[in-house]
Amino acid sequence: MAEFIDLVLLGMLAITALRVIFLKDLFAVVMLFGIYSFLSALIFVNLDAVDVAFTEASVGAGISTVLMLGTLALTGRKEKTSNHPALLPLLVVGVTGAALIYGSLDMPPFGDPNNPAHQHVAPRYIEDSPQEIGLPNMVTSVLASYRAFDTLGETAVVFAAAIGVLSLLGLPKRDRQAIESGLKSHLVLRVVAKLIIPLTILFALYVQFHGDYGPGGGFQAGVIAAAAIILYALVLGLPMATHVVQPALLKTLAALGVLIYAGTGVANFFLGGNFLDYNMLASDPVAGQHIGIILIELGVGITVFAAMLSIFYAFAGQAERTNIQ
Amino acid sequence: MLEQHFPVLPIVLPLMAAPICILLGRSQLAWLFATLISGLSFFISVALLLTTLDQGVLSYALGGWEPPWGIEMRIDVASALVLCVVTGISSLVLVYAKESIAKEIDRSQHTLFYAAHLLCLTGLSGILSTGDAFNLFVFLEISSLATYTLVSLASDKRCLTAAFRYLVMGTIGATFILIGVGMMYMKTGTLNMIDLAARIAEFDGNRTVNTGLAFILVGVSIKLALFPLHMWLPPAYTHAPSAVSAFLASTATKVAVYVMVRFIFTIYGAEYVFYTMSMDIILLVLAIVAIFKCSFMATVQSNVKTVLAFSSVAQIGYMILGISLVSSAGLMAGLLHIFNHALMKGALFMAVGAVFLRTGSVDIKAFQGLGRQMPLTMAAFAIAGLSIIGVPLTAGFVSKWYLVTAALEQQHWIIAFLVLIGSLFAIVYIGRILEAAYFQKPSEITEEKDIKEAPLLMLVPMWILVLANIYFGIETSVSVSAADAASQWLTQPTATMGAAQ
Amino acid sequence: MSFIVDYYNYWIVVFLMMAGFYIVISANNLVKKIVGLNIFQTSVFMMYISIGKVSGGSAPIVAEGITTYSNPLPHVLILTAIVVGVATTAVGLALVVRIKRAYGTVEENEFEDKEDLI
Amino acid sequence: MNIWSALEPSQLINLTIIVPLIGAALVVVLGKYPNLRETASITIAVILFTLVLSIADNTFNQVGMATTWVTLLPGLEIAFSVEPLGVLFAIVASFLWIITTIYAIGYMRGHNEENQTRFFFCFALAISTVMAICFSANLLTLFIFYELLTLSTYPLVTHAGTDAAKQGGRVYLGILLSTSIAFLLFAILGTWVSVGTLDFTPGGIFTNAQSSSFVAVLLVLFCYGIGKAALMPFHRWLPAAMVAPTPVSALLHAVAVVKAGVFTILKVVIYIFGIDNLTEIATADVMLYIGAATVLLSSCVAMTKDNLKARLAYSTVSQLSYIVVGALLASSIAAAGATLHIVTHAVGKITLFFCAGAIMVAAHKKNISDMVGLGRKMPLTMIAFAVGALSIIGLPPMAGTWSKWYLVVGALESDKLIIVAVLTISSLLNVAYLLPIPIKAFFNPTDQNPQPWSWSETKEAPLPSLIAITVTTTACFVLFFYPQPFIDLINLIPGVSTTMKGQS
Repeated sequence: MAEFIDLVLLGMLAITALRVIFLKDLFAVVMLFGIYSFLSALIFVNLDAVDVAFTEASVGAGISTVLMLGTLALTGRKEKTSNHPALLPLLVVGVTGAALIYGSLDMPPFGDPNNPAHQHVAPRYIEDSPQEIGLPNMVTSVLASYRAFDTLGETAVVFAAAIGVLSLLGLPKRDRQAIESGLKSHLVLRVVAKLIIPLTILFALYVQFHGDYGPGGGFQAGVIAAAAIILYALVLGLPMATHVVQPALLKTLAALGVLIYAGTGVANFFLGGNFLDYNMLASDPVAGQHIGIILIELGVGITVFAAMLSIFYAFAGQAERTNIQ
Repeated sequence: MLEQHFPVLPIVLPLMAAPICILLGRSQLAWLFATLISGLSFFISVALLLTTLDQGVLSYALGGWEPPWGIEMRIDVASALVLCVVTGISSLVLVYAKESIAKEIDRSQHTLFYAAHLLCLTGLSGILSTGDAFNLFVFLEISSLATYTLVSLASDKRCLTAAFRYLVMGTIGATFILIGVGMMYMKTGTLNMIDLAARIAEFDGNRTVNTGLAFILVGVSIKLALFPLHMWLPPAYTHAPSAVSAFLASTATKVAVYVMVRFIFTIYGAEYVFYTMSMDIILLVLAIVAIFKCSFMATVQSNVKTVLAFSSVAQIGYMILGISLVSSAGLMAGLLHIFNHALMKGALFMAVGAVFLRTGSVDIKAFQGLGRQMPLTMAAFAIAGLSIIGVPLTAGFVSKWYLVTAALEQQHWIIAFLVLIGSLFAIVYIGRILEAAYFQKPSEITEEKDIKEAPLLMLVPMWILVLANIYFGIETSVSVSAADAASQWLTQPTATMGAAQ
Repeated sequence: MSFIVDYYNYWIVVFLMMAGFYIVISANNLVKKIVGLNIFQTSVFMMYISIGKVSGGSAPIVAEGITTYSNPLPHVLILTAIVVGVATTAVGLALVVRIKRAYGTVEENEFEDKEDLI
Repeated sequence: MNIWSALEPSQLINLTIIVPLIGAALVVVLGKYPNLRETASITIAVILFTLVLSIADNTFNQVGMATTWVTLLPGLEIAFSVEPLGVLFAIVASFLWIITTIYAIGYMRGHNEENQTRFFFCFALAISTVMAICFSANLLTLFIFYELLTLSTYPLVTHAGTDAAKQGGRVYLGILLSTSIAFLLFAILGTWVSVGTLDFTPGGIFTNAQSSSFVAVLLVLFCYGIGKAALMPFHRWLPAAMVAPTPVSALLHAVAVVKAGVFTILKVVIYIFGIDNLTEIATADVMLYIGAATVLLSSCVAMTKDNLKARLAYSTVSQLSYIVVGALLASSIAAAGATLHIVTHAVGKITLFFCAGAIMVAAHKKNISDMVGLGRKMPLTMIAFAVGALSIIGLPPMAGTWSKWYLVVGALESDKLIIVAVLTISSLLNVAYLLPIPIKAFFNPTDQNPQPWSWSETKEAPLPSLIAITVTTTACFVLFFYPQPFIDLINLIPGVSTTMKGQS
């Protein structure tokens, strides 16, 4: 059954991808990409990767699509027909694809429990992590402890992206005179938004702190919290949003998040452990792991929230500026 | 007490310094802080190099989880050597940057510049230190994202298209690496490099493993701008702010070369890559073509930064050539050239940046008559340029000597000859600029203005690099023995490498 | 037949990857390039998650009565990779916005015609 | 004669290299005071000459001298040691440096040249590198200073800063650097990889371990790699460098550059290949005939040139190949002739260039056709020119006689009658392109056509120039009657002798 669902979803993905190639209307392209993202999130669920699905849905279908739409608002939604022949790209793609198919011929069978990937390294995560780390969600254990350095890197990437976008687009000025948002006049929207936003933030907090037990964690929480503010900005206008969460504060928050994460790692130096070795944070190693994971997830959450929101602000500020002109 | 944590400090220090720079908020403070942190990283790297020369390899288990379950920092002589180059150049560039970006980057973005620079340094240090294939990808992306930002900070609008092209190519390259790492993972179940090496050795002619290698090599080739995947590099280096060009040209592609060395020699094993897959022939041909094509391109450009950018692609050809010679001597020559080329290109780009600061142009016309107006800057350019050409008593000569010797030892007479012929192009493209500077009357760009010598903060780092060019051209024992030790270490049988913990 | 059952997943994923890759290198519009890049990367993520699947397994969260779990390691890797992807997308799109402002167009051939990129 | 006997003999080598550098520094420091600057130049030149004489004295007394600076690469050092061939070249170069400096003072001031400080600075640098070349103990050291010589003379060639000067400089630098990097460095690396040493060793360093075809290829690479020896077809830089001021031409052609080239060839043949082994190398004959062809061809080209300096340049190309031919004849006596030709050609050619420069300064004439009747206005100069020409041709009682004599005897000894013929024909060609100049200057009536200058303005060259000319002209005579010190020195070179084999 799972294989059948998988096949159907993959088929739908293929159709979506093909449509994207041939469509000239960029708005539709972006929408299709959002669909693509959602479909792949479904596949991730089907393949037992719930955390990944959660992230893909919030990031791919959420943030990425919003940013793309924001860009389209500034650059126009029609793609001009290209006039240079697509032969070379086809050739490159053909060769690359052929190489991949060739490579797939010796791949371990899909889903076989005897695959090398399931025999080496991973068994320890599955068998020992609940005892070593004390968390039921193995993905969180691996993410936040065994491979916490990757996650630190990931936080740094988000921070780097925020710096990049800020340097390119700049943050909107807070004290700009408020402009009426087109959506503000829609009563239904306004009411629904006001209802949803507190719930969303609550949900974000739940995801943040429940990530140890179920799917979720700092990254997803940060994105969801940012989404709440983004929704607020969309409905009530950017100036209102920047009154609530100030851009300058976001910069500080993004920096602080990284520092919390790295600081947690460095603190272990002075307790006699290696970088990011949480065992030393409490007398009991498992408790230490727990404290460490909560701290670093907090760092991730703060940075992601601040970075995502400031990236959105930057894009929205551009759109605003264009509107004024 | 901190000594045991040295392997991770060159990553963690700049990583923490980057947000602090943002929090500091003031350009001057951020500059001072970033420079200090970078300098500190440099000293730690030197300490690491000395330790590894002594002990061989340093392993550091992050989170206290022993590899392969946790991520391992694994520093051997090769990584420590390149780490020294990267942190050293970074420190000098930061000193240099203060005056340089004052002109080229908007004031409000100075702290962002320092933060991005430190993040780039974080990424590069991470790539060099890590012993985990996926972790390498993460750090690669940190450095890349920071790099796109740095390139796009320039005031010339062409930097935007250059950065975009760089971003697309860079992401394709990174994704290829990701595909390759995935293929390795599915066959071995591990991501730790040493563990991978031991497990890959069991496969012989496995199609998935072969394809994984191919994707990794192509991906890394994009990152290191191997001909014909180099087209992103000249625009990026040309239009980036001068301090960024100086930093990237002497570090970013070098680190990518290091990644290639790491994958070929540590993970897959030279035997597998070169004998089973015959990659040496492909690399060799591409390297030779790169040397000739891009050296030639360098001779016909009028923008001096473009000249240097094409020259960089050609010089990368020399490094790859050394690797593709399939010998310890060849690898050593490649690694040595990583080191020496960083010294030359850093100094050259710094000199060009100083010229831009004073004349507002980097066209060859702006250089006319500068020999008299900016004597110290042009003298620095001249000496570093002679080093690129490979004139004796400069670092460039030493590289070339070892490269040709390595080729001759393998009986590759024609290749050795081609390497020497290739360096003749350098005479032309460096010679043109020097002739303009010393034997031509000032052009309309420089004529009217009262052009002064570059400020001290730019001259000092520039001349440190120039003197290093001469020092390492005469007193070669340090650089050569380090490169030699690195190549010995990398070319030893994989089994012993894993044993030496 | 078992051959196909073993590999169909990878092959379709390869097709998706190449579709994305094709968009990246052939598209003229910079926004579409970024979309292509995302499709390319998302497909690679699917390859990783496919590696982690164990037939009959369930999500790697400890639960009563479940003995077979899918491999959590690829999930962790892809979580990181997704974040890297969105970060790249954000910077890329910001560049597109700036390019539009500087050149007045986001069609690659149009600004290539205007001035040489080098 | 040894006034530096108080010093450790090996220190003398360091001093010969460092003293000109000090001179260069002094020139820069005193740049604002031309008189002091020139005094410094001459003083340093004289000191250097005495140093070289001390080294020569030590060499005659069989005192070994060697010094090592740094280890550049494992097993390869920047090292110096003294051997007779180097001493001979050092004597010539350091002596002529004094004379050239004196001459240059007159010329540069007479011409009101700009950038005189840079000129004298580079001049001193060049002589420093020449000293290093003379005493190099291995090929790498020689190569390094060979390259530095090219670089330090480049600003001299482009001195004028005109487009023609820049073009000339480009050709100069282009050919010299290209050949040295592409061929010479390649040959050195090949030697290093296959033999494992680059030290100059009497009798050569190649053993039976190297295949003969490999050694043959190396010989070709060396001959062409040493572009300063101007073997055709890589001779173009020499005429191109004629745009330089005349003292530079004199320095390039007689003292430093070209002589460094042929010196290197001799050194490689004697100490890397070994004269006796040359007969076994297949390409030695090929290169020999290329040398012979260069001798004849460039003489023919010289005849077509009306510009005096261009004619002299091609004459130099031709004369250099005498030395190459002598080196490759595989005969000890020919090698002696080649070595002696370094000396005799130096004094002869420098005289000719000095005269050309004097004519330029005093009468502003470049072309030979304009010099008709000039002998009456500038008698001393033209007499000196005639003496120099006779010496180049090789007629007694001039110095050139001896070197040609030994070359011909050497050719006979190795049964290469073609070479004997070439040398003879070449001498006749020399007569044809050199002698008409003084003859027309003295015996033809003054050209009555209207000229852009007036004859009444023309007078003899400035005094410093005349002094220099007189000295070198005298040397042409003296070396005919008293060549013994040089011949003694040559006989000290291992494998080289002025006596026939079998004679004692």
